[in-house]
Amino acid sequence: ISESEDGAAVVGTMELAGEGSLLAASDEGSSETGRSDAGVRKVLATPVARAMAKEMGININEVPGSGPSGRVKKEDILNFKSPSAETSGRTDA
Amino acid sequence: MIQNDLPAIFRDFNPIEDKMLQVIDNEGNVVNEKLMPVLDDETVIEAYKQMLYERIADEMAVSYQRQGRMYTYTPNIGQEAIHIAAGMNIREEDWLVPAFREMGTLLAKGVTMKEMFLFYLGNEHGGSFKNVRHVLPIAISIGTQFHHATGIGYSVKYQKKDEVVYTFIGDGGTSEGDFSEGLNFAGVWQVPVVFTIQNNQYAISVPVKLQTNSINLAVKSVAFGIPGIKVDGNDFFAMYLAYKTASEYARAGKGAVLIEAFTYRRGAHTTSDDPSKYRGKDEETRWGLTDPLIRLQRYMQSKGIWNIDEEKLIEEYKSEIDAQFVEAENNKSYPWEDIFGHMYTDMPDELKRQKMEYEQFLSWKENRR
Amino acid sequence: MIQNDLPAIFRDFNPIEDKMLQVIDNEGNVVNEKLMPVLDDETVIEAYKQMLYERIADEMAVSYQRQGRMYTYTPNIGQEAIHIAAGMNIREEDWLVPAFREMGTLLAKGVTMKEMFLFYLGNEHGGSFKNVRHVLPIAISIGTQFHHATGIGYSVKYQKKDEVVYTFIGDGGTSEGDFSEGLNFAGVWQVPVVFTIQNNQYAISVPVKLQTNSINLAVKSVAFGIPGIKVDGNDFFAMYLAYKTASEYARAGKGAVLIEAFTYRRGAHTTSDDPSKYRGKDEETRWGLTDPLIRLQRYMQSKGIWNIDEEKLIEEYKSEIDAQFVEAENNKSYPWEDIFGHMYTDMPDELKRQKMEYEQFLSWKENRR
Amino acid sequence: MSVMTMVKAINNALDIKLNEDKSIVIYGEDVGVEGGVFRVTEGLQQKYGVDRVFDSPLAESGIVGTALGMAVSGLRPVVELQFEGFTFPAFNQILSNVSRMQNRSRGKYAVPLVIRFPYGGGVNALEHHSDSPEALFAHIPGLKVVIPSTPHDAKGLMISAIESNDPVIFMEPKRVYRAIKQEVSEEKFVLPLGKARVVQEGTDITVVAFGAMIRECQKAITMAREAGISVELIDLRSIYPIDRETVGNSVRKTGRMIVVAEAHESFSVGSELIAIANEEAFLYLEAPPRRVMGFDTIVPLAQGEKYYIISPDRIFYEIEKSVKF
Amino acid sequence: MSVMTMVKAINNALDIKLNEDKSIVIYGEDVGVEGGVFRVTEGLQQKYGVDRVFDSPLAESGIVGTALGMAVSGLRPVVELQFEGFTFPAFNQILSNVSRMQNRSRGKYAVPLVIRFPYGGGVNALEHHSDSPEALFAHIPGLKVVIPSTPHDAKGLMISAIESNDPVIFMEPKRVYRAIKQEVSEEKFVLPLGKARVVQEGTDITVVAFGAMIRECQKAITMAREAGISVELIDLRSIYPIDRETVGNSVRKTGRMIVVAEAHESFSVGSELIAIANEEAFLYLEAPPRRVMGFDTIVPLAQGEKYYIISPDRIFYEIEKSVKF
Ligand SMILES: Cc1ncc(C[n+]2csc(CCOP(=O)(O)OP(=O)(O)O)c2C)c(N)n1
Ligand SMILES: Cc1ncc(C[n+]2csc(CCOP(=O)(O)OP(=O)(O)O)c2C)c(N)n1
Ligand SMILES: [Mg+2]
Ligand SMILES: [Mg+2]
Ligand SMILES: [Mg+2]
Repeated sequence: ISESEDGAAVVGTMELAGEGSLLAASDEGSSETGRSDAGVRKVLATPVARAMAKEMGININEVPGSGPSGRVKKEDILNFKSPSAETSGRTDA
Repeated sequence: MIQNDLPAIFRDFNPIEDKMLQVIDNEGNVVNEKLMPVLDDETVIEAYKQMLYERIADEMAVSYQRQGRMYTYTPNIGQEAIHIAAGMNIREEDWLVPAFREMGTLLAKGVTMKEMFLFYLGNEHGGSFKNVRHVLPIAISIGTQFHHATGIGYSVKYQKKDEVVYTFIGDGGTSEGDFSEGLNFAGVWQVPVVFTIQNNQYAISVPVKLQTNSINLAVKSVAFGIPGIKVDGNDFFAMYLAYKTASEYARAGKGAVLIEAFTYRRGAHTTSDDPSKYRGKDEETRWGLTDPLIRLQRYMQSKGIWNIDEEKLIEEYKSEIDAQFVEAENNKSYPWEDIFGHMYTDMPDELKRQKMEYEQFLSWKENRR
Repeated sequence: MIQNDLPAIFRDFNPIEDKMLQVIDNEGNVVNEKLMPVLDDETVIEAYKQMLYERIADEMAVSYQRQGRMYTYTPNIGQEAIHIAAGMNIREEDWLVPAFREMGTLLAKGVTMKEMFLFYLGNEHGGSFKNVRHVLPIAISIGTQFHHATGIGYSVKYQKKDEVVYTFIGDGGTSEGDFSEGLNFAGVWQVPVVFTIQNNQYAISVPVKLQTNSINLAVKSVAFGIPGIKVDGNDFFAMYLAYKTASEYARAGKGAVLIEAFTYRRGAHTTSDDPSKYRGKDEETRWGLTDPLIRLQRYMQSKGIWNIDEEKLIEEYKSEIDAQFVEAENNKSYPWEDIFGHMYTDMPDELKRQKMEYEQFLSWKENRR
Repeated sequence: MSVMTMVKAINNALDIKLNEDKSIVIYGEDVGVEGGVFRVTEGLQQKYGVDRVFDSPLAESGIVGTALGMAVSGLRPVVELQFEGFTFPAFNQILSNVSRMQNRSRGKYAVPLVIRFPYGGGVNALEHHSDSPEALFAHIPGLKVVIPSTPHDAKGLMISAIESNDPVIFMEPKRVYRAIKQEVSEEKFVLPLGKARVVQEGTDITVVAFGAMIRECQKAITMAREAGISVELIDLRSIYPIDRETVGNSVRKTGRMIVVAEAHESFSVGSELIAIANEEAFLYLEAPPRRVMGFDTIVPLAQGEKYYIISPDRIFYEIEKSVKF
Repeated sequence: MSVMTMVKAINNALDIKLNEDKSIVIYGEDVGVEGGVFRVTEGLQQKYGVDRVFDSPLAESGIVGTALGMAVSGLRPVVELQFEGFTFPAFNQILSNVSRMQNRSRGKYAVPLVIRFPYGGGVNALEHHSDSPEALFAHIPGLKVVIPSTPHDAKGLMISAIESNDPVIFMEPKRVYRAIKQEVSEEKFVLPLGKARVVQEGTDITVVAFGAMIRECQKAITMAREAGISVELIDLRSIYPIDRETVGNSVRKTGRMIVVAEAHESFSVGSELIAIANEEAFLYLEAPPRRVMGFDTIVPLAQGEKYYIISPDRIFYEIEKSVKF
């Protein structure tokens, strides 16, 4: 059923390090590596706004947000008239 | 307070004086004739056979595990006299609330080796003991079973049933709070429970002297106002007498009893344990001389009732046990739904949802192939 | 196992025989001359004064509570001999690990009534006992303190310090698993801990006989291999002798001791309890005759050392205690930041965030006005 | 009908069940002669005798562990633990055995056991007497966790809990015990376990709460109404199984949710409800669902508790923040 | 540097600290002569003597309760509980005292105590030997809860835990104990408590995990890469305090999150992380954050465990579902 091992695990079977189970060493700890989190530049929108935009075929990136920090809210989608959305003319609407 | 009409053995073998009840010695000689329980020869032979069966089953289980055919197993070797003496006293309607090292008593209650094997093969159906009456599953969280036994004792008493509850614990287990609490409740409630400490000298690697500073383990009964007695656990007759006396006491409505069965775990703690790390060969050899099977065999031989073709019997047992193992091993059915099916008596919506989502995953997996 | 060179009182008052150590009787007569501790008159008078102080403080606390000036309070009335006898033996470097009903011993360690009042006024700073050495906060979760005391005992022993640990529990508390576990660890580790059971006959409404079936509570020591003794808890001299003997035993490195102080909770369990629900007036009257203050007073009178103007003393105590209460009552400062400030030695970001968000709410609230 | 406090309503439920089913026994610390420190079992020992209603030794692990033994052997125990803070000596019995016996025995041993205890803050108590540990129990599979908020609910839920063949953790908001009264039928009635109650319908935001917080929420809702905000209030009633359907429906309607509870917010019922709102109503969310809960601190003693405990204005503040988001 | 399993790495951390600080003592069941049932304390009693490394009686409440006593009186105990399933007899001591002594004593008694134990499934064990109770500890204010996933992390985090003046619950994924090896410095080094590690950067979805699940996630990530999905993997390392900054940054970037953990999903670390994702990254969410976790069932014995345990393909399935949402 399994390999045994050199411990005295009271119960169960323990997986033993085999081929390919050698992890790369880490140099963390000796010098702490600070992380930068640049590159977060996405449109801010509530999930419901995202959902409605998708539903209505609106590119949410084109919608001006009226909420704090320019977030796109449900109302913004409802009030948005996008040329692309009009021409695409959804048939299932 | 304990009532005054205690059976004589509790007075004669008062644990406060660190006495131990013994009937036969290591050579099988009767050392306490007047305590010899009245048993006909067939019964004695039957007892030996049951002890032998447990021993063989144990050895085979260990070897299945070594062959990689079974997961970790907990052998009983050396403690059979306790299990079978209890087993011969416990009646169908009596309750067994096991710890995890009293296979012989489980077998006496009707549990099969197939079920035991199934359990150690990782299938809950083996450990449910569903097919026998009044047996609880084994208790892995040490000590907790003492309360269950006491509670069942209360039920029995409340419902005025003629039932006795048997429960077990190890020497290590006596350190757990639930051990003391359980005995204390049993003392106050005067319930029909026979508590056994199997003092096999070790809790995994830890010897009794690191477990407690008390003169013995039976004496702990004093703290809870119930009678206690220390018994040679490798002496079948002493154990039989202790169980007979204790169960009569309990059935008479006098309350609970604590038995310390002084024994030795001859095998490893489990199949993944190596005792040579923490104890010497000479110690093992010394205790080997007290082996309960050898002692009973010698007794029967000296009494001239030893009529067993042991070799043949062992072969019989072996093939019967192996057949059970193979059956268990071949039981490959473990439907995935089973893991959801026993959590509640009626499955709550949350579980139904989780089950359904898992089913969706399974069919996605199926479709990917 | 317990060592053989036990002090005589442990042999002479063996709890197995249900004996109880007593030095003076209810009339203050010495009934056991050779056990009378050698104390000069001033010390005896001082002991009485401390007991009186505790009594007065208690009564005042109850009345503040009745006046609605303080929350639920736990009176000590009737148990002062125990607390002051312990207090007179405990040294600055000794540890006190309290339960919740040993105010006199806390006072002896240097805790002030102002702190006690602050605590019962709902301020943690009163209950931290920050200003005295080697006193733990009171233990509300019953029984848990036994382990803390044993652990401190291990520390003391490991660090080879000349310190003794004192800890307390009630009769009800003896049913908790931690009571037994704690004594068991203390037995194995042989730590310098003096365990006291204040057997005041009740756990709230539950009488001792529903708590355990043992012949007394001191006898529970047998289960853990430590010496035990049952002592008249309303007899200051008996308690003093017990503590002196026990602490010397512990300091000599011989291990722990269990003392059952047999007493009576003369007051209610707490100010919200009404004992008339569960016990009779005659019982209360009967026990009233054993009151530790009256007994010590009688002893002093018969010995001719009673030189106290009690009325005056009581007035003195009252105004001193009242001043402390008023101080505590006027302490209105409880900065909201305080509830975050003591959870960790360095506050984690999660708590900083919660604190900041709460601050935002507070300023919103402020602005709304 | 008769006017009852929650204490009386639970007492009445216990009385009805004791009377109707001889297999029911009640025990715990001080529940006998004393009738419980909150008087929930008052009069029951006198009426049903010491074999059926009795004081146990002071040991919670023992109380629960023995009750499990009784439950697997024909009785239906209802045990009292004196305060939520003293449930933890019994935690091992609850987690390792009570919740698991049914599964371990593959259905051979059901565990018809009710563990009831007062919980929660707001009563100027000592440490361990003001906590709300529901999340700890709710995380343990095999248990049902129930919390009533009114006398009526307490009665109906208690009767259901006793009749359930599964173990039920029944948490009673001590702050509500005598604080409100209600006309409650003296007849037997049951309320289903696992079903929340919509206390009040609304359209702008969903507030989910339970126990003593329901009343605080109602006060906050009055403030919200004055500010023109329509609130839907859900009383969870069951913590496990949790009624994700009712919560999901409501949040899909309102697009907003706050959870109001006394417990420490981290790893709490609040966390769970936010997960559920995401799973059930993600595409309807107009503001982040939020927890209005206790801090990750020990509940302070009386003088500090006012900062810890959730006040109606703090609930209103969060409602407004969510709606204005 | 030397190649170490996690067992060896923790042993090495304990050795370094025992050697450097006489106030450290180690005890528990079988940790002395035996060196622990998993051999984590192997050789330490021989090296440091029975006063510093020793076997205790078999009583978890006692182990933890006495350790608290030691911790407030000058020692720094590191105690072992044998398996996660046997931490519960000690739950009352942990919740009622260990986590609270610092606050109760207003800082007079800090509790420099490490409680370490193996946890988690995947080793074909008996009941109580496969559980993941981290949420239960994380909900208790006053504790720190740490879980390493690699030998290197185990060593650095263990040294930090021992040096912390606050009590630390140190959970060791037993499945990983000997399953992987890593070059680990033999010198002393520390890793900060409360900080997660970004194991791998990615842009499409954030996967948060810890302990033994990190390896399973890495396997799933390989599958995802083949499907053209870029995954960011976060190893939480600390369950409490939880690193909401790292999680928030990541989810703001990816807009998606799943949590992978072995524990029962209800009222879990998964629930908490979803709450955090909502609080920190609500306006960036493109799919509902989801839990890929254990069911609300007892972890099955070996034959059934394969259904319970989270497999890489189940993780991949959920990654794909989220990305396609
Ligand atoms: C509460 C609890 N703690 C720890 C364990 C792990 N464990 C399993 S068996 C064992 C030793 C038991 O010793 P003893 O009680 O003497 O019984 P024996 O194994 O000798 O029969 C330990 C520590 C457990 N099962 N339960
Ligand atoms: C673990 C725990 N359970 C229950 C309680 C509630 N409680 C407070 S005092 C008390 C009775 C204690 O009785 P006893 O030990 O005899 O001490 P006494 O009050 O008589 O001094 C109870 C049950 C508690 N504080 N802790
Ligand atoms: Mg043993
Ligand atoms: Mg008492
Ligand atoms: Mg939780």
